[in-house]
This record gives sequence, structure tokens and C-alpha cells, in this order.
Amino acid sequence: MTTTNINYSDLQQEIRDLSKDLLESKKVNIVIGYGAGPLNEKPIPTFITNAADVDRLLYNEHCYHNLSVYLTKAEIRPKAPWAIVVKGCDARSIVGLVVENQIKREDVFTIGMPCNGVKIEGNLPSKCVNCTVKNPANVSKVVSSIKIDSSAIIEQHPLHQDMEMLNKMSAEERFQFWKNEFDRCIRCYACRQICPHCFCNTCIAEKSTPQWISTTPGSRGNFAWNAIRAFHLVGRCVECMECSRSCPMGIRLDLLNHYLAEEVKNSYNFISGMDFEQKPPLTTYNLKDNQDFIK
Amino acid sequence: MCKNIYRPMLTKIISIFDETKDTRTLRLEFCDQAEKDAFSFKAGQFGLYSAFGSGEAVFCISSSPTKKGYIECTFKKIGKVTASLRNLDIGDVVGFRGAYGNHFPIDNLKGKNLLFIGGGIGLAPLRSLIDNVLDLRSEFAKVTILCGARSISDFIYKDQIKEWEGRSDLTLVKTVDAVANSQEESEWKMATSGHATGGRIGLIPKILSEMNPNLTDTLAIVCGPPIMIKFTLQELEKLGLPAARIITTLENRMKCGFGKCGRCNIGPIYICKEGPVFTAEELKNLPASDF
Amino acid sequence: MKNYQLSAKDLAAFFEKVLSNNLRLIAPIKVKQNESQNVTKLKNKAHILFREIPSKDDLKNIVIDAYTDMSAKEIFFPRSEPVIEYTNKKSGVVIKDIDPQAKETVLFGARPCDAFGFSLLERLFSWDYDDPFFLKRREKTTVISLGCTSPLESCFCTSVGLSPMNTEGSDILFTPMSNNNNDKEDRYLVEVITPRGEKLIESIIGISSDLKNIFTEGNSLVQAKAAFENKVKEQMKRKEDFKDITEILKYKFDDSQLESETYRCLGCGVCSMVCPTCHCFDIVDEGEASHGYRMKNWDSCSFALFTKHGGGHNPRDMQFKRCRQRYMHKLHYYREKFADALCVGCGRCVKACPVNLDIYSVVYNLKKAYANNKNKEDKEK
Amino acid sequence: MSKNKTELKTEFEPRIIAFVCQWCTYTGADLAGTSRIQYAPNVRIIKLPCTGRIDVHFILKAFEQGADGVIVSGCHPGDCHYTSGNYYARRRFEMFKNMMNFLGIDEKRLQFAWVSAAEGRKWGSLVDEVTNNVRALGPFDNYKSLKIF
Repeated sequence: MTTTNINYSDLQQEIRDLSKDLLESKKVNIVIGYGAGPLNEKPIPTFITNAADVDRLLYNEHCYHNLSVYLTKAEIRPKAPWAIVVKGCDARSIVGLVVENQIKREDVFTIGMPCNGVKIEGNLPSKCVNCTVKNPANVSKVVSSIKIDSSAIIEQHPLHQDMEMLNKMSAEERFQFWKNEFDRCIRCYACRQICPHCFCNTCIAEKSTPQWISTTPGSRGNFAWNAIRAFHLVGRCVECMECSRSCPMGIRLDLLNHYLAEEVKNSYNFISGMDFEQKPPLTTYNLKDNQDFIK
Repeated sequence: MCKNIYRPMLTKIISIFDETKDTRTLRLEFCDQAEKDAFSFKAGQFGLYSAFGSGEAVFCISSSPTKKGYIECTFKKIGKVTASLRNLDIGDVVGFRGAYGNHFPIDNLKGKNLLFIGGGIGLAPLRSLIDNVLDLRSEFAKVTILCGARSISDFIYKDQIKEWEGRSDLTLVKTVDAVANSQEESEWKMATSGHATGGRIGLIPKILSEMNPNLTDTLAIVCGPPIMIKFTLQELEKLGLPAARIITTLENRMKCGFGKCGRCNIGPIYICKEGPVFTAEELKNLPASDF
Repeated sequence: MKNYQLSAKDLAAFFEKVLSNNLRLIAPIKVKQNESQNVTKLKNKAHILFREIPSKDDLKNIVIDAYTDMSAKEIFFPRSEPVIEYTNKKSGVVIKDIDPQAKETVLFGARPCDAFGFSLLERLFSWDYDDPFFLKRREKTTVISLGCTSPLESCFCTSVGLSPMNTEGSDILFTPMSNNNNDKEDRYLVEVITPRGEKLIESIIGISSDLKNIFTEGNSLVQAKAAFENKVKEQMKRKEDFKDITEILKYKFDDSQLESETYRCLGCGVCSMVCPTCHCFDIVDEGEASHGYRMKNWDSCSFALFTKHGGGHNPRDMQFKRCRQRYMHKLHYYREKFADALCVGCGRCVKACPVNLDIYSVVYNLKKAYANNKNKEDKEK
Repeated sequence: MSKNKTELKTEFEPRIIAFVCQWCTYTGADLAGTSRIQYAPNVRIIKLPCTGRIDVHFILKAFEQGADGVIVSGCHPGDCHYTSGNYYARRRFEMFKNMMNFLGIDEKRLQFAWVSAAEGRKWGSLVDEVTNNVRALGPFDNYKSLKIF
């Protein structure tokens, strides 16, 4: 039966039961889920390795983290096989990681959560407004029988108005807009560290021979850093928007990611993280690709 | 309070010597006469050498304070700064900030037997002390130098080692981790001159236990890659040398050189200010898992 | 030092006088990025940040009751600043010193914890070698801090021996008070703490008579402030005392609990960047070989490259070792050298952290675990 | 540069950086040289093994170092010495051009092209055209004004 309200305590209990028998049956070594955090209504990523602690797992509408970032971290990668609690958007990251051969499909047991939108700072983030994966796909098990009624999808993307405004601007004005945004960057690299698809051992920003990106948080270095980070995620970013949430300076990375995702959808009819068989667009080609901009 | 502590002094390269294919020694002379006269340092101190446009890097001062008028540094071409330093020629300018850190306790080495153990480029900070000791040779008892490298061509200060081998007032043992073929091995093992023993093959801790040196009234000074220091200290203690009489110099990642940038902080000490020279005793109360 | 009383409605007059004395005024304002051009409609997350208040009509933007997202450390220790300028021609290298252009400044709105943070930074930046950039700017700035009447859930200043109305580190402390504690705070107790604060108040009052009457005598409120301070302290949610935490941290250094507590750390540098007391920096050259600047930029011990040796060895190869360094340096090493912990309990790091890693709960849990196996040992004996 | 100050202001000479693949376009440019084809001298050629090697930070670094326009050119699809280098590059170019345009870098400052080894004339006209376009746009002050700190 489709519904729009979710009984979180049911889901929470199902996660606990499922995790308990996954751990007891040794099918997984670790369960990556959400647990109680220091700030009371903000859950935190939690790692359960023995069945007795499954009651530390909880689930509510504040579970906004994309936990798949931990699968490529040095401390957790060797603990495969893992079980991981994923919403629809997080499951897309798992697909992305499998497609790029970072993790093997059989190593990860994804506990799919039906989700009708999370709450960040008390309000519904833009990514949830017309989310198409309220009922998670490509997961090992969907936790509950309920289906989220995702028929009432608002056609216009919530960032549409901002995108329109940016597109109406001249190149000069857009440059000033992005310069002002990137000038605030303090190079804390939270956008890189929280992104599930930023798994390079040595990021290009950490390379000094040659120094492609200057590490000084000034206009020039910041523009290069943010542009190159965004470009390295073209066709891979699943718009989970964790980067723009964790940016302490509120840089509008969501606009940049969303624009690039739209471009990829329009040019190559590809939406990242939807299909295990589809390769990311920039790693393949098609003989009939558009080239009218090439002389 | 207004002195800009980040401002380097200017030095000119007066000679370049390639120790190995990727390690080079620069001899630097201060451009400004006042700075040249005012500058003094002690063996074991380090400085920050700038290749303008690339940045600064930390190396020990590898020449002895008894050699007046110049300082030397030996570095391996690894990253951005060392590559730029590598491209400089005689007469080019190198910035220098220092000398920072504490230094080898040369005064309480006086009258003692000394055992120098240097691994690869770790011989550089030791050479500063060795030359210093040899210039005041009479004030010290027996001097033994054990130096090792990955391969024969990886030895630094090759000609100086030859010179030390020729001296009668010190014994030198050199070892390589491995030799390429038997022909190279026989050449390496053949004693070169007078009373020098032939080259050994094997890691320093192994050779040390084979030498089984008499360590009464002896102080050991050790420097090399972290892994080598770790096992050499263990071997020395196994041979009965108390930790208080083992001296080592740590080459951690450093940036400012005067205890502000936080990089070299291990346990309650800053390597650049309270080090880099420590006794094995002092290292014991630093967290081992943070090295 | 002297105490005054200033009614809340005269605060603006005080600011105007500061501006007319051509002092630079810095205060917290709500910054909605990209207010410029026609981009106001973009829904930006608003930030409360310390910014210069250029003129009188900007005074209305000053935000008194909110807590800033970034600490005021950036006023004295900017995220990046040049320390020397070099030109490297065939004829030789010329190095020019950079003057930090420290202007006479009044910093209003720092919290007592921030202000104490400046005194912690000052100890390090004048430890044997004086860092002219930080010290000159601090010397030219009068810090007017604002007492906290409603600390946040994440605040824990009392745990590190401070308090919501602590005076140490500030030049002047404004504490919002109410007359015989009906709830509306309508006046400030103005405590002048340092000669620098006194110089500012004298220079402001001395000039014009009209300001003399708004700074009335304040000793009568001192009693009420002490009581008010205790009341606020009681309201705080996090009050565990970290006085003897050094022993526990030493004992727990190699304990796996530190690893499990910090498992979720992602290794970004947000906590160090927003922290009022983190001071680690990197030195790099920017520009070409022929001309450029040597830059001093913010850095963080959570980054992987922070301690990576030239030869490739990295003593802190795992993320939990870097988190451990952050806690050890703040609550153990710094305290051994400079008497006070390098943490003022402002809670910014736990709010800003993408996964809410919290220094307070980590240390709290370490302390509890230490106490448990302490009395377990006693039972066995 | 003997030009005096005032004259410089009117006659802006754009600096164009060209990333070219060594098999086709470089030899094409070589052919333009040997057949004495006159074209704008503003271009500085950087040889790459293939357009597939071109990366976003090359182009950003070119603008950072003061380029006013960038040309990226390589073998026609199908001619690539490495069979599919230019196919991959084609997608990368499109995404990159869109992103730079979104970030406010004018599209006319960035021109992608296929120039084969036999098209010396096409190379000459390509460089002329890009030089005129960029001269019309004027110096790329936006990027140059990005300060280091």
C-alpha cells in the first residue's frame, strides 16, 4: 500500500533485526547505520560490529548523511563485507562505487530505506522536493513493505528558479557570482572528504609536482579548486548534496552539481547511479556524440 | 617584536657536489657580510632552505661549525622544493632561515668513545658532528663510524668515507643492504687501504650485532630513516648500551622551525624546538605509536 | 579596573563614537552571501560572521544575540597572508618585508570564550619567537566581548575552567543585564579589564560630553552580575569538568576507545578552521620564480599530508591518529606548556563538523571509561 | 616591444594557447608553416600525445598564466592514432565548455577543433578566427584579476 507518512520506529526496529541476523550469521562484518549523536536531534554515522550493539542503531527523518562515503575509507574498506543503511539517494552512490570498481556488488548488503524526504536544519532540502527514488532501487533488501507514494512529483526542480536567474545573467555577471562564492572558500576540503565519489588516494589538490592547484585560499586557487573538483564529478555525482550541506561557508555547490548533472542528462541521457550496467558517460563514448561546437 | 621571523637570509651557492644520482650537496655562503659574521650554529641544528617560487624545505646543516665561512646541506630530490633547489646553479641565490633546534651535546661527548651509525642520507646530520669531532680529535676517545646504504652507489660523502677509512685514529665499517652481483660483491668486500676492513653486506642492526662493539664508556649517535632508527635503537639496547647514552636526531615533517606551525608536535614536545636531537631515554616518554 | 553601565539603546551611539574616532569597527553581522547584483533571491544559508562595519548606516546590521559560525581568530590570524615578497632577477634576489597593516581596531561581539582564545594564541605566537603578524594586530585591537546569557546546547566553556561571563582575554566585557532581573535585558554592565580597554573608554568618553552621561557608574550591577553568571552556568547542558583530563588522555593514548570514538571522522579541516584556538599553518610560495609571495595559510592536523615525511613515511597514517593529535594537543600537550587547555569550549567544531564529531563527548566517554576500569581495578585489589 | 604606451591600449594582442595533438594538428600546423600560410602569430602551441590527454586543469592553468583564449585541436574522429582518444575527448570538451560557460568564462575564448595533418590551411584560418574573436572580446581581465590571496 502506498503512503506518504512513515512510521520511523517500525523502520528502526526492522533495521535492528536485520542487522542482528546479518551480524550473527557472519554475512557481514560491520553494519554502517545511524546512531544517537551529541546534539540531540542530529543522528550520526554509527558502526556496529557485534550483534549485541544493534540497539544503538536508530532511524528518523534527520538521517541525512550519505553513509556510502565510508566504504572507501582506509579504516572500513578492509572490513568488507559490509551492511549499510541507505536511502534512495545514497543507494545511487553505492551503484556509482560499484560501477567504478571501488567495491564489489557482493561485498555490500544495502538496507534500503523508503524515504519521504529528510530534514536538514529543520527544513526539507531541495534534493528531496522532487526526489525520484523515494522507494530505493538497486538495493539488497527494502526494509519495509510500505511504498512511498511518489506520484505527486513537482515537475519543476526547486533549484530551477536559481538556475534560471544564473542563466539569464551575462558571462561577466556569472563570473562575478561564482568568484564571490569561491572567494569564501577556506579550503577545509569538507566537500571532498564527504563526497562518496572523491576516493582518490592523493587528490590533485595535494599534488605539488606540478602544482596544478595553488593551496592558498585566495581567489585564483579557490576558483581552480572548485572548478576542478566539480569537473572531476561530472557524470558521477548523484546530487546527494552532502558537499553543499557540509560546506561551512555555504558555497552554493548544489547549483554547480545540479547544472552539471542536468547537462549530462541532456547530452547523454544519463542519470548517475541508477543502473549497474551503465558506465559513467565520460568513461565511454558514442560514435554519434554531438560535436557541432567543434570546428 | 617587529623582526619578521619568516624572512630568510640570502646565501649564494659556491659549490655543488652530486653525492648520488638524486642526492646533492650545496655549499652556501651568506651574501650579506654582517649576516655572515653574526651567523653561528652547532652540529645537529637545522635550517630552512628556500628555492624562491617553490617554497622552503628543512634539512640539517651538514657541514661542521668548525668549517668557517660556509654551510652545507645535503638533500634528495623528492618534491617541489628539492627539485627547484636541484635546478639551481653555482652563483644562484638560496634563502636560508635558521639555525633552529637544539644540537648534539658535544660537550658531554668529550673524553668518551663515540659510535656513529648513519643510514643513507641520515649520514648528513652526523657528518656535521663527525667533522666537528675530527677537527678536535684529541678531545675524544675511540671513534667508530658505521654507515650503511641501500646500494653501493647510494652512499653519500663517498670520498670523505675513503678519507675516513685511511685515518688511523678511527675505525669505519660500511655496509650495503644488497649487492647486484658476485663480481660487485667481491670488489666491495676487498679491503681498500691499510687497516680498513672490507665492506659488509646486510642491514645496519645485523651488522651492529655482528660487530658486537665494546660499548663501555661509549655514546652512540644514530640517524637514518625512521624504520632504521627504531631497529638500531633496539639492537643497541640489546648490546647493553643504556638508552641515556644513545643519541638520535629526528627528521620529522617541519615547516616553520620555531614551534608555531604545529607540524612536528609529538607528545608534549615540538621536534623543531626541543629537538631534533634526543637521547633514546627522552624518546621513551614520547608516544611510540605517534612516530 | 573601572565598571560602567550602558543602556542598550545607547549602544549605537557608542558605536558611532568609535567610528568617528576613525577606529576600525568589527562586529558580527548576518552575511547572506551574494547580496550584490540581482542575486538576492538566491536562497543562501545565512552566516553570522565578523565583518568590518564601514559606516554609520551599516550599524543596523550588527547582530548581538546570535553566535558567529566562524571565530574572530581570522582578525588576527587570517586564513592566508603574505609574510615576505620576493623578486628574483638575474641581478639577484630582493626580499621585501610585508607590514601586517594593523589598524587601530575595536572588535565588538566576541564571546568570552573567543577572547580567552586570543590570549591562548598570544602565548604560542610569542613563545620564544615573536610572530609580528599576529602580535601587531592583537596589540592594535581592543577586544570588547559580549557576555553569554543563553549558551547553546553545544557550549561547554565551564568544562575548561571558563564561564559564560569570563573576563580574562577581553579588554572590555559588556554583560547584558536587566534591572532587578525582570527578564528583559535592557542595559550592559561594562567592565573595563585591561589598560587597553581603559584607553578606549577614556578616549571615547573624554572627547564629548554627551557620551559621558550614557556611561553611568556600574559598580552597583557587579553583585547582580555574579548571581546572573551562576544562573546562566546552571542552565548549561554540558558541565563535566575536564580539569584532570590530562592524566586520562595519557593513560588512554593507545586505547582502542579513541579509535572507535572517532571512527566517523572524515578527515576534513572544518573543525580546525572554525576553532578560535587552532593555529596550525602552512608556508608556501605563490607566484613565479621571478616574483611572488611567501604565504602563511591555515592548515589542519586532520589532513593526511600534515605530517607526511619527505621519504613517504607518515607517523599519522590513520585518521583516528589525527583526531587523537587534535585532542591531545588541545587538552594535554598545550596545557603542559602554557598552563591552560587549548580549547575554550565554544562548541563551534561540533556544530560545523559534517558528522558532528564532538570533542566534549569523546573526552566525556574517555573519562567515564577510565573511571569504570579504575574502580574495577580497585574492586580486584 | 618597442610600441609606446598609448598605442598599446588600442591594439590589444591576445595571447592564445593551443593544445594540439602531436599526430594530426601539430603536423597540420607544421604543414601550414612549410607551405608559408600566413596566420596570426598570437598562438603558442603546446603538443600533447592526444586530445584524450587534455584535462580541465591544463586549460585553467593556461587562463591563470595569462592566456586570453585557448584552442584545443586534434585528429578528426576516426583518425585518432589511439583509435578512441578523440571520442573520449569530445564528451569531455562538451562538458567542459558547458561548465566554463556556467562559471562565466565566455565560450568564444575556448575553441575546440579537429585539424588533420593535411589541413594546414584550416589550421591557419582557425587561429586567425579565434584571434579575431578574442581580440574583439578584449583581454581576459576577469581571470587575470583573480588575486593570489
